[in-house]
Amino acid sequence: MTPRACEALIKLKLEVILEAGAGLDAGYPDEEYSRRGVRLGSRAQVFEEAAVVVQARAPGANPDGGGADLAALKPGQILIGFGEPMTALRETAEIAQRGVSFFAMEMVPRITRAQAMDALSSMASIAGYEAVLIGAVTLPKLMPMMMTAAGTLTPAKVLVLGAGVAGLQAIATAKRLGAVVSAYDVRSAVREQIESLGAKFVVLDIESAEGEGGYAKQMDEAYYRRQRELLAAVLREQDIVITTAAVPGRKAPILVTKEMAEAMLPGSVIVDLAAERGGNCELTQAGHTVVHQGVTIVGPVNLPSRAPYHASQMYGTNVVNLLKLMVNKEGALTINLDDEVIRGTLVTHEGKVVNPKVSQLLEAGVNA
Amino acid sequence: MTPRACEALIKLKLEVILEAGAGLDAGYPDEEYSRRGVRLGSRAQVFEEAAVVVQARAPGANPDGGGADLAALKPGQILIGFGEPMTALRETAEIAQRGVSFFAMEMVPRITRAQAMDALSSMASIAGYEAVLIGAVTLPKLMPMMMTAAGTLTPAKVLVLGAGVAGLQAIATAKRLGAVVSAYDVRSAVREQIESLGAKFVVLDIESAEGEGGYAKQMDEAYYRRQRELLAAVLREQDIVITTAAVPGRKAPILVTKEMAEAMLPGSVIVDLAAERGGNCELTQAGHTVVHQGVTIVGPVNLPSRAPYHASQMYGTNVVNLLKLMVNKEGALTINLDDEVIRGTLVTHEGKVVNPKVSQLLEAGVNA
Amino acid sequence: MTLGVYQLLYIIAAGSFILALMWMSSPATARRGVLTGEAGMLLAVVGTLLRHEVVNYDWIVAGLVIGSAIGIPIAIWMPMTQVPQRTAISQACGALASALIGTAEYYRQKPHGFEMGALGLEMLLGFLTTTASVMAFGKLNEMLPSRPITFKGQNIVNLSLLGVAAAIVGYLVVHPEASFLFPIFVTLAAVFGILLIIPIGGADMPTVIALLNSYAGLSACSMGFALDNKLLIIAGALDGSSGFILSIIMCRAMNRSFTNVLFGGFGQLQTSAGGGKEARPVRSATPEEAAGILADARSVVVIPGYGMAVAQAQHKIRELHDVLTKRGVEVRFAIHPVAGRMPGHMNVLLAEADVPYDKLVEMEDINSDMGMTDVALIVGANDIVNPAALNDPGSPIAGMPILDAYKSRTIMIIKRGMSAGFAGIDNELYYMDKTLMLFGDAKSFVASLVKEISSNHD
Amino acid sequence: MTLGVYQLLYIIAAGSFILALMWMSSPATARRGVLTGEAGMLLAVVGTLLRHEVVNYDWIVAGLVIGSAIGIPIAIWMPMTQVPQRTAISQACGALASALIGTAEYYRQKPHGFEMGALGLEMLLGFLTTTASVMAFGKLNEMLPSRPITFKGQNIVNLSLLGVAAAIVGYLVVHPEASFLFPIFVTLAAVFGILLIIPIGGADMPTVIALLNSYAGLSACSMGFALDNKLLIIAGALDGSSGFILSIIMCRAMNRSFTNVLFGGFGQLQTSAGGGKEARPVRSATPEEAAGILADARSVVVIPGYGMAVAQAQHKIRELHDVLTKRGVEVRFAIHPVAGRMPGHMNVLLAEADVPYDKLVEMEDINSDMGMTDVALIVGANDIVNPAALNDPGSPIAGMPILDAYKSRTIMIIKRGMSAGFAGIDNELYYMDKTLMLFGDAKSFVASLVKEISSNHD
Amino acid sequence: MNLEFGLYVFMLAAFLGFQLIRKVSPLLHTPLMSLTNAIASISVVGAILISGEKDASMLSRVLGFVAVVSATTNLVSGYLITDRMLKMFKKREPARK
Amino acid sequence: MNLEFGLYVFMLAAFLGFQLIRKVSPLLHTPLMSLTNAIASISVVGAILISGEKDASMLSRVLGFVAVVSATTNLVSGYLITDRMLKMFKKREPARK
Ligand SMILES: NC(=O)c1ccc[n+]([C@@H]2O[C@H](COP(=O)([O-])OP(=O)(O)OC[C@H]3O[C@@H](n4cnc5c(N)ncnc54)[C@H](OP(=O)(O)O)[C@@H]3O)[C@@H](O)[C@H]2O)c1
Ligand SMILES: NC(=O)c1ccc[n+]([C@@H]2O[C@H](COP(=O)([O-])OP(=O)(O)OC[C@H]3O[C@@H](n4cnc5c(N)ncnc54)[C@H](OP(=O)(O)O)[C@@H]3O)[C@@H](O)[C@H]2O)c1
Ligand SMILES: NC(=O)c1ccc[n+]([C@@H]2O[C@H](COP(=O)([O-])OP(=O)(O)OC[C@H]3O[C@@H](n4cnc5c(N)ncnc54)[C@H](O)[C@@H]3O)[C@@H](O)[C@H]2O)c1
Ligand SMILES: NC(=O)c1ccc[n+]([C@@H]2O[C@H](COP(=O)([O-])OP(=O)(O)OC[C@H]3O[C@@H](n4cnc5c(N)ncnc54)[C@H](O)[C@@H]3O)[C@@H](O)[C@H]2O)c1
Repeated sequence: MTPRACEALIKLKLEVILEAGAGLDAGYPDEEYSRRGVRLGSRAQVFEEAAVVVQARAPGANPDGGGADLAALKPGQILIGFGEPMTALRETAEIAQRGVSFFAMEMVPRITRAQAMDALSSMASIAGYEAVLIGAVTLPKLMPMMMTAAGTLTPAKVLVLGAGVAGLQAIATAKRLGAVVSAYDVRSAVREQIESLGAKFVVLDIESAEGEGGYAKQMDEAYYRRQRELLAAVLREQDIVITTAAVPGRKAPILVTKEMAEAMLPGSVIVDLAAERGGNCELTQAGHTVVHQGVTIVGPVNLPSRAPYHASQMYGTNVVNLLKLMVNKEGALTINLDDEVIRGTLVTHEGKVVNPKVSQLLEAGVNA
Repeated sequence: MTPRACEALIKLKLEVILEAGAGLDAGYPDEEYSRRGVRLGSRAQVFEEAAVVVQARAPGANPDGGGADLAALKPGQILIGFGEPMTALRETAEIAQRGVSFFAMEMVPRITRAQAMDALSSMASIAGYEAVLIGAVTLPKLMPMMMTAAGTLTPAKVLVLGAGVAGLQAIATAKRLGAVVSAYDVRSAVREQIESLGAKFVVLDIESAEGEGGYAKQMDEAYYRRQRELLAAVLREQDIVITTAAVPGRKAPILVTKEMAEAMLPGSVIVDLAAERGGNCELTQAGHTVVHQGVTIVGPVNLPSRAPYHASQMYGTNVVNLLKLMVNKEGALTINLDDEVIRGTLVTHEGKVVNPKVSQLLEAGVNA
Repeated sequence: MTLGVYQLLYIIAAGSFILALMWMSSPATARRGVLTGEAGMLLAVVGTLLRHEVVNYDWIVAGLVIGSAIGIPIAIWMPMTQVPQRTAISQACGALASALIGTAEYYRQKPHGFEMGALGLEMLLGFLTTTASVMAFGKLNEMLPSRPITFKGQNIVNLSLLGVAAAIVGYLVVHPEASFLFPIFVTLAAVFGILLIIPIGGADMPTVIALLNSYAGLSACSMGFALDNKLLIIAGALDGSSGFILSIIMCRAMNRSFTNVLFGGFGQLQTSAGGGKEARPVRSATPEEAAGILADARSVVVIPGYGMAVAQAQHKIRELHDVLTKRGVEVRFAIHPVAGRMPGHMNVLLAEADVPYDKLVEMEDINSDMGMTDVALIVGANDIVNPAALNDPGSPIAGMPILDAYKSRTIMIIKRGMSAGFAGIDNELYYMDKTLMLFGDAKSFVASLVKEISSNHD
Repeated sequence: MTLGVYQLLYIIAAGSFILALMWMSSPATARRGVLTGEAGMLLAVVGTLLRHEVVNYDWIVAGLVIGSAIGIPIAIWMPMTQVPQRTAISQACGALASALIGTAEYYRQKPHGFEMGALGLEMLLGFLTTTASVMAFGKLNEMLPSRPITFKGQNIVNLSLLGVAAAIVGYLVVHPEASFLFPIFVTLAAVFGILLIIPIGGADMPTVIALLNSYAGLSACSMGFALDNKLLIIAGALDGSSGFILSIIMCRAMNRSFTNVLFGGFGQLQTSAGGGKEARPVRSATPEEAAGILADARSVVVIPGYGMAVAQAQHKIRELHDVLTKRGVEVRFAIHPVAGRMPGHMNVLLAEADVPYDKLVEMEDINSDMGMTDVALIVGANDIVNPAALNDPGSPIAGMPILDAYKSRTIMIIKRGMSAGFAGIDNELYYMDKTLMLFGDAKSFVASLVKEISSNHD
Repeated sequence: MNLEFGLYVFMLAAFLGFQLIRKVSPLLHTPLMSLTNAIASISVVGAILISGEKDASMLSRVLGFVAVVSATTNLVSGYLITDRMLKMFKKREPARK
Repeated sequence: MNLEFGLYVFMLAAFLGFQLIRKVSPLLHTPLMSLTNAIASISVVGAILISGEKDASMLSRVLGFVAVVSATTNLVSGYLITDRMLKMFKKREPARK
């Protein structure tokens, strides 16, 4: 939450308590907050006193401090944050048990009206940008073309696999740096979007796979195999490959196998944005950089934290916009379950897991 | 030396021996060389057999392995490489004593004809580019402006101090990434050049200081103080400051003092390309990243090594072009002292230090 | 080897007409051209009056006075928008004069041979142009149906009519005394004039009038041959050729085929693409028209959307910004937070095209200015300016903030057709009275705008 | 009311000359123009031979044969570089013919009044042009000193000479029998021709020749008045006016004042930025002219330099690339390794303007194509195309590889003035015959090129 | 002789008309149309000659009179309206720049 | 009558010459100069008339002969060289499109 976001909340007639020093890493000193009327306190104080607790990483998404936070939650409290409710099922169930109303930011429905709360898109934007920077820094070449007295440096070739929000941002950033950019996505509908950024769409000879709400749907293994074969040829010419392919709630598909990576140019780089979900490359190790036969595979986690200033700004705005839906003119909180956005985002409420997908998964988990 | 550069040498009827594995880090495997007719050998073998030894960092510029190399040099041998002859006086004197003809790449005269051999420019280009990447990665913000559903991200402000080759390249790269770029240089003549890249020239109210051959000349302390005062105001608004100011053969001038850095925005970044020569920022520690009161000061050394593939390509081309001046049609070596480029670059020859500036410094050193 | 006064005046008059046309072909000297043309005409009239053949002034003076009495009001009170109509009716008068003179001359002399031929051509062109001009006037004034009327065998009928008229002239050349043929000839020429215009649509009328102009000139030229008058030959020939070229140029500028106008009958209208829904009328405009509005605006807000990205029109848009700014028009860019298909989509493209950051305005800031904006130029955007987001709670985009383009004084929307945007819904904005649809690919349409503004508005 | 054969032929000949000039004014149709001109001349000669006044053919045929025998070798063996000289000497012949015909006519008829006046003008212009053309030939061939020779009171001497000659004509108009005056008149005219050229420098000679051309045309025109020959009047007048305009245009293109050429004696050149060095003439062109050449080219190589960066002309250049490419012109960019002021300077700017990478060609690759390139368009580059790097070992840039722009068929150089580049040296390229200097800021000049090509060449 | 003359003049004038208009700005199409229309009213010369003749028949005279009236109408309105149109261009001029 | 005629024709032709050349491409300056020079050799018509006359004096005849020779020289070399010049342009032409 940036000072400005807190200010916006205060304008909504809410009182804001902030854990002291929480904004420091992102470049927001405590004074900025207190100057705007934010009360500072310890983490415990925050959990103790607040009706709404806003976190970036709620217990489900925070293996380190999540447990402690979980314990500090009080019934009737509202919790807002990323919480991976579809995978961190245990934490989610526990949050429900504690009687907390948990709004998981990743569940914001992908409808037009909810774009202002869509923190996934915000974070994906930053991730796409940062991925290119990582690629550029790692690559033993320069990105742009340069014709100099010491010879001509050819421009780097960048391939983006998966042109969702992050992928598109990666395309734009790589184009900016002067690379020759191409991109591929299973949803052939994004071809126009890729071209609208001046990049080339790589045509593989397999059919499209667009699911509901803009997310790609899960495809069968034969499909992925065919895709990999065709991709291998394209990969061999690239300097940087940025993979962003994801299918919501599942492990990321493997797009680049070990063999495919080995066939790439020595010195080339793979930046795998799906690292947190198992990676699009077989060799990816989340949080680590692997060099395999001359090819560097970077598996960054929590990329938005590399641009904490802007990430906080965007996330803060998203949360404020969500809270606006729950606060009436007098600053009182209400959870209006008729609102599509509220209903979609709310995972646990009044002691129960209310999101149908999550409860399905929970039941499946109990059965298994 | 890239495989292609070696090929060019072989075309000049020279025989080429390469230390095995030398190209690996830059992405050039040994096979690439041997396929082109290059003989591979150990480092010792290279020094033993070659009439011309080409290095990136000759003993003067290589504190780690330089001593060993120095010992391996043989009288009559030609040595080509960066060797910091103006500062590494001891090594230079020793090279002279060993009867080696040493061509220091940093001494290539800045005349039009010598542009093809001007490795300083080549390396500065890469350094300027890499500096921006470092800045971008370090900065807790995104560089470009983005107007999104989660608010508008303002573009980063980048200030480049010293618009020589590296500075100009930094300007160009930062512009590419979408930053708002301004630049400052003591030589007011570069104003047009800065503007020719679409950046703003920061006008400080002090007079110009252009010396001979395009290098800035050394100014007195009063001058630098005044410069710092005026700069301080500009610095306060910047997100990234890239300093490249250098005066040849001397310690780099301090442009950003401790106080000035402290007054900068929290989260802002200084990338000091002059780190190797003492730094343009008082807080710079060469080879280290310092965080001081929220401001990150990066003091990178040997930046070109971050893009070894292209750096090798450029350096190789430069060296080949220099060697072309010394090789006649039959592949025999001659050192033609009438050639301005040869004369300028040659530091030690036939047992003596022949470069007047270096020998002056040597004498001064002996006297002191 | 000497010149009479009137001959000298004629020569000067001819020179004046040439200078008039020459000066008229550039805006800077155009008015000088008209004045010169007027002076030339005055000299021609004065010179003629001075000729010793002319002895009876009463009828002439009466004619001149009455003519002026009719002409001046027409010129002064005719609204500017009706210039083509005015020209048509004035044309009819001129051509009628020519035709009547031919008639008089025929009955006076019954000449034969070359002179009769010239006279015949004069009258043919004169009568034809008279009726054709009246028809054109009717179509332009919508007193006649302005849509093209075609029937089977039209061309054959027209051609045979013309053939018969020509044959009569041929016969008269040899037997000038066969005056019973004369009324038939006159009728044929007049009917031919009508038939010529019937198959041509109202939109082509200005071009047709230019062409009829040329005919009138040729008629005067033939008169010159018949009466042995050099001034008539020169002025007529100048007029004939320049009118002809002008009509060709106008055809090209209006994107219609000259042969179609010449032979008529192909002026079909395109039907708009309203999909399955009941088609609602929209107003569309050409690049020329849109350019005129933009060039005269004081403030323009450009609203780019996904269509700009698809068309990769960002560079052209920057050019448009440049030419308008150079004219003193204030141009700003309103960037909607979700314009395009990714966060910052417009930013990356406009930055690439080097649009200065300070020209990009956020939604909240620009919306308050929208009411004072002369033109909102929407380039390939749709959902982000759709008022349904504000007005229609049932709409899929309800609740999304929009750029209030609907508040601006004029709205121009560049898109390829009437299809919907990302949200798949129709847009009320398109049907507003102050909206002009500019149909075309964003890149090429903006390019035409730039070209038009930079070449015709400076 | 009928035409003789020769009259018809004359009319056709006159039409041919008009078409010849019309077609000649665009490169695409120029050859057709010449052929038409030749045909016209043939018709004129044949027509004349057919006239019943002409009865003695032997002298004529002999004359024609001898004339061709002299003319053909001149045309075939004269090196192309000496076209101005050739034109000068051929001019002298034509003018001499005109003068001699006048002389013969004078002695034959001793006419008075208008005819004598026309004859006098014919002879004055004829003799004057004859001697002036010979002088111009001498100066161009450097048989005479090519620098301008001026003396005090030059204008007074010239004018009084002309005045006396005119007075003699005036006297002869009234007293044609005073033939003793005739030789004096001829001498005066001839001397005047010489004096006219003396004060004009060699560099202005091409313009002077165009002007003399115009005089020769007017002489033929006067002859037409004297002999009552319409063809002579038309051809002479066409020639007179087009020659006159041509000389004005050429003056403008070569950056010199027309009045100076007309009255001579001020033949100073502006001093080029070569410092103390002797000033040299360059040819410059307007955006319209340059646009015409670019639009008609098959292949264009754009050579950007530091000036493009200073002017920030990269976006305009991409537009130029776009409009030319759309016309089917092959456009490539030749990037010199040290163009601009930093490595990759051109790359970053052209990438910003979205010029496709595959349009950028390295120096080594493009140099071999340069000889087959129609136009090398140099935009604010200087040192990197300076042939001194190859030819002059003493030059500060000796040894630097350059882009071989000098090999291309036409060279156009956009820069603001004649000032030097980074290396501070003059550039031979600017003074080549096939070079056109396009003076102006690169951004605005390229913008005018784009505008011109897109509006007038489609 | 007359025919020869006429043909020369016609040819030259026709070429000239063509050359003059060839490159006109589209802005001027309408005024130019109006101007050429006004020039076509040169037939007033013929009308005057016909009706002013000494021994003109009544037919000639009436036809001539009508011709003078209509040609004059064309002439006057043609020139005036062209002028009016161009004045409007002028008016916009000063406001610009 | 003759003078009137001459003046008309002169005026028209002079205007026409001006209009035709006004916008010529600078590439064509030299060939055009050469062509107008060749057209000036129309004086060959006068020369033929003078020297071909039935009862021409010796003086006329000689002058006429010299005039024919020089005008023909001008004519022939003028056209040929213009053509040669343009052929050099032409060579590039066919390669187009
Ligand atoms: N920014 C984001 O992060 C993001 C992400 C996902 C979705 N969205 C959604 O995308 C939409 C963005 O709105 P928008 O107004 O920018 O786009 P839009 O509503 O999709 O409308 C684009 C319009 O451009 C026209 N067009 C397409 N190609 C064109 C061309 N070549 N030339 C001219 N016109 C062309 C289309 O009409 P014709 O076919 O008739 O030409 C279309 O109506 C919003 O609904 C937003 O919610 C945004
Ligand atoms: N690339 C590098 O790394 C580097 C580094 C340092 C030095 N250099 C040197 O820089 C030079 C580069 O050659 P170059 O040909 O690119 O540049 P140049 O030789 O410096 O010539 C640039 C020309 O552009 C013209 N110009 C300047 N501003 C203009 C404007 N706004 N519009 C139109 N023209 C303009 C100038 O002429 P007017 O003033 O008459 O307009 C000037 O002659 C070489 O000598 C090279 O050695 C290169
Ligand atoms: N309607 C809205 O308001 C709204 C809001 C945000 C996003 N969206 C849209 O939703 C879509 C998805 O966004 P996201 O970034 O969250 O997606 P994501 O992170 O779920 O997936 C990233 C991309 O990977 C692709 N992908 C999946 N499997 C793949 C495979 N095997 N090979 C190649 N590519 C594969 C997907 O198609 C997707 O484009 C985007 O098109 C975006 O525009 C819409
Ligand atoms: N003629 C040639 O062929 C040629 C070749 C290469 C470079 N050059 C020129 O040489 C010049 C210097 O190049 P470089 O990059 O090696 O320079 P450098 O590395 O020596 O210095 C970098 C820059 O710092 C500036 N500087 C020095 N002290 C400063 C201070 N106190 N404050 C601010 N700025 C200060 C200098 O002016 C210079 O621009 C450039 O202009 C370049 O174009 C010319």
